[in-house]
Amino acid sequence: MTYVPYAISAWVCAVGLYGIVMSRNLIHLAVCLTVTQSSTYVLLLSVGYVQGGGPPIFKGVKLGTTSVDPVVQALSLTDIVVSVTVLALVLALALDVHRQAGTVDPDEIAAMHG
Amino acid sequence: MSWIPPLLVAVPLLAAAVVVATDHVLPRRVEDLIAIAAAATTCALGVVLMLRSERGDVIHWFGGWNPRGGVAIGIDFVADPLAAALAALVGGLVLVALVYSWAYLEEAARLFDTLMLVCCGAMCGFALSGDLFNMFVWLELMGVAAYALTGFEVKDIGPLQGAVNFAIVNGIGGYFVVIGIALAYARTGALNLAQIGQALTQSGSRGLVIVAMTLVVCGFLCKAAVVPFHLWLADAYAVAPAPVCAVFAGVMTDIGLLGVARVYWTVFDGAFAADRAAVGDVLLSLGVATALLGGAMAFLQRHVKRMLAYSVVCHVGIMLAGIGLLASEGLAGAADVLLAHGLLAAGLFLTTGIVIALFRSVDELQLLGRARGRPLLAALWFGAALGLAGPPYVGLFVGHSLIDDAASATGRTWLPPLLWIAGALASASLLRAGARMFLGLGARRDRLLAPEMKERPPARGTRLSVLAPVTALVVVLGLVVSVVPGLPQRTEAAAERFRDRPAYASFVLHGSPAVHGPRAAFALEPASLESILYGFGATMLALALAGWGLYRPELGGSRVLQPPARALKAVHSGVIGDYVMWLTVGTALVGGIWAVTLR
Amino acid sequence: MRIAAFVPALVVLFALLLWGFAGMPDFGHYRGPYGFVLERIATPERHVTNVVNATTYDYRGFDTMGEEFILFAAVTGVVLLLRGSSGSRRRADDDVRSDSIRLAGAVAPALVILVGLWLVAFGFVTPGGGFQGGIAVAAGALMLFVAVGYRAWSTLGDERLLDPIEGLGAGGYAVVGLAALVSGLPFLTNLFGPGVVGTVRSGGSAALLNWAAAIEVAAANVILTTEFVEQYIAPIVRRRR
Amino acid sequence: MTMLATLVPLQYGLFGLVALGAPAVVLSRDPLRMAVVNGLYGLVLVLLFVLLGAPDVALSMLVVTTVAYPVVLLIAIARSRSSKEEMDEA
Repeated sequence: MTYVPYAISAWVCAVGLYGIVMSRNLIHLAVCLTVTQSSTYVLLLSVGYVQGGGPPIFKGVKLGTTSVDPVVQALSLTDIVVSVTVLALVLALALDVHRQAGTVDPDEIAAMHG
Repeated sequence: MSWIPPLLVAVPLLAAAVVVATDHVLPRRVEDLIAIAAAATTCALGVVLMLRSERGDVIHWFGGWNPRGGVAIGIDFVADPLAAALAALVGGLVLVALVYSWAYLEEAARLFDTLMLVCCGAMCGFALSGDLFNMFVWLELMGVAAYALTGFEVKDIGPLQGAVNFAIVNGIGGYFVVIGIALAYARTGALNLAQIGQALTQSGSRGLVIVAMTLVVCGFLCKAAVVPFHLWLADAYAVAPAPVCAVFAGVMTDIGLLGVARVYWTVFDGAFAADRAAVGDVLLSLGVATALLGGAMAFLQRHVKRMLAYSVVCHVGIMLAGIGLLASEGLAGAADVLLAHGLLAAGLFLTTGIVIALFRSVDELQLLGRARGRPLLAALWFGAALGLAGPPYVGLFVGHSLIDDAASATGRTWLPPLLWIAGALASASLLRAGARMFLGLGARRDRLLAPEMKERPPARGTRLSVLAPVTALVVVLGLVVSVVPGLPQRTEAAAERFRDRPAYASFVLHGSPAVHGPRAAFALEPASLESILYGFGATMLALALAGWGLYRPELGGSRVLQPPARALKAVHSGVIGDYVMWLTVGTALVGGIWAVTLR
Repeated sequence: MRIAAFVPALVVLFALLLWGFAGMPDFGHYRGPYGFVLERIATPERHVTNVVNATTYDYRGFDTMGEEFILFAAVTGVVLLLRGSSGSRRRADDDVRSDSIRLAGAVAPALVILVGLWLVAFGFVTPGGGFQGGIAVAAGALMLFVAVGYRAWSTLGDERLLDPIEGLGAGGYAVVGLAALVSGLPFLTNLFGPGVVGTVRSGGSAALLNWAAAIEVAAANVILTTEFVEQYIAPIVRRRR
Repeated sequence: MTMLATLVPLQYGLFGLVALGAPAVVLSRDPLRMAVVNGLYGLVLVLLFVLLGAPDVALSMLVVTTVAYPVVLLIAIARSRSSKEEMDEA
């Protein structure tokens, strides 16, 4: 059982990649990208989890109480910002693509462009 | 502690913020000057840092959080001569690009300056960082700025498609890096490169280390555009404005290779000390495949910027092969190729920008003979293109010769001819295009070349009084790299230090400065006879291939060449789904091979 | 063809990931030194009770500087892509006429913005911080759009107002870092001492970084949403005319 | 913090939901439905992060899932559905 969280993160990563490769719509593809990235937060937070540990916030908690790892949480925060920015950029590009080509299907766009 | 390393990041980034904040107050030319001054400062600081670090590595712990008992609690920048030199090159090329664009781009210049400066700071940060997650942050920052710069010409579908493919492939590469970081962190509880390396040397669980290395290396190889992660590159570089391409081609691609070299020699080298060859052989094979495929694809293009893009792929392959030899001479060779190629490729893109501005086309066949009577442009073009082939003591020669030495020292005599031939192929395609454009030679049609693109490049500024000197400066600097006294010896000494993991670790974690030999003399050592012959041969081969390419349609042989050419083009389809498929295949392949050979 | 090559590769990659993950410590049994060292030193040395934010803005504050600039670059990129392609801004006449919406519109955004500011201010004490609070403030501003209509919104979302704020947020972070360097300390060194545990004044100059991040995040998100809303509004406005 | 310890079964339940949620998002063909499913997936992640002792990350994920993602996504979807003629007009 102690391995399940990691396996699930690998599963989410694979599912996201599958979605990206199969996607016929850039907006759909952008969301698949965020799903793939969500595997990284799940993995990071699972790595830093300590059984029976509380959050690494010592407001009203005695110092030295077992708590989960704070570093992975800081990393996940950065990772989430990256995911928002990438989503916004890819969607902005998708909107421009739609304006120029009238479609958001990557296959059609490639065919138009030659 | 030195105060220089953080400035290499802080100066360009702060300047970017200032340009945005004062946008509606200051006139545009003042903002341009702020940007240019920031890039110049970055370049100068890079040079100073390089000279300083030759006397011994320079470290800066951010926030003053020095390691405690060998545990790093903050983030560090470590400057060694190679990384500092790369940062100086970054600053220099961004400076050139900003000055060039001052005369070249008319609209949206504020956003252009801002994004270029952000990209500059991010590249410097990536080169200097001594922390694995911090490297990822700069990788992403570099990427975000670069995607937007690629899509700069938003009114056309080509740039948009190029930017989308660039963003998605590099984005996935970034996720792989994060998963690799999570693996390393889970095992070692550290993010500092030296500390992870130290812990991995002692710990078991090979599987985890192999997978972590696969993911981090493949993530960086996406940025470096190594086969099969290279497909996005031509789409993006063919469409970005010329000054942007100069920076992308000159340093941004290669910086992925620095990432590979850095993590290998600080983190994984200790864990795989017993089977280094198995790690190196994979990198070496990828490098050779990339060089040959890049050269061949360059030869099949008629869109000049796309051709240049594939020539970048080709040279990235040569550099990766040098790194894959896992020897100081090989790494030094890769660094010298990087320097010469960075300048020459930037010069070629800038020359192309002038051609676009004057003749409103980037198509070799359309431009047939139209650029005749432009002796300066022609000289720049042919000079840079020949320099890429590496005639004795010109351009890429010195880098190639160091790689040759490393290859023969490790008994891989088959390697140098392959790399020289690949470089000659890329050079030949550029010479062919130059002969058509500037001399009007060659056949009018060639069905072997990729079909013409529909887009028409927009009109550009044509202030040649600014554009030409800047371009000429870059090309000349690139050509003379091979005769800089003492350069090969000093890069080799720097490479030797770059590879010394135990010294790096004890310097970073315990502050014990490493002992370095005296600085190498400013002497000009003769290259080996083999290399001179190779260089001469490659130049002849490039000229011959260029001539053959010009008159090939009249000579026949299309029937033999057509099917493989078509197959190659079909792989480079422009469809993002295919690219991600190749990315997955590549990662699975690299990881699979390492899983079998290293376990 | 694509699937035929992709699925086997994906299976191999998945297997590799599982193999690699098997080498990690069991779930819930993490034993790395980095986080534990920080937990032990953050409260006594820095008087900060939220160790995650101590990590984000102090120990690894340099990462966060990169992160702020990622947001900054992305906003610049989105502005370039969307504004560059659709020309200049238009003003639409779509005043909101329902009184109840106006009332709700006056109260709700104020509440959300207050919550956002609270999240930022107490970031070093309880969960929250510049990023979370910044987005909440931006969300409050966005709700204002629903309440007051597009015309008023586009005054608020004016680039002449927002660009300097955004530049200030991102640049401010770098300036705080440089301030330490100028005083002869390493970049981003925490100045002003540790402050008082459990209050808004804990965290030293890392608290300034927290606020700089909040400004950057709020401005960036307002610009981002405005640019996207423009995309949505522009054709509707045109149709009505 | 024994409170979290008693929630271990819930943790695994949420991991299970994440495992099901990812394919549910990826396999939704219609972009609008995808946006909704993605929102639910995001909320599952928020709950999971709370139970993994990461309230800061959960809070970030919450504001991102409820504010940032939906705004940009819904507008992009609305725009990409408008016809080519309207686009030219705009």
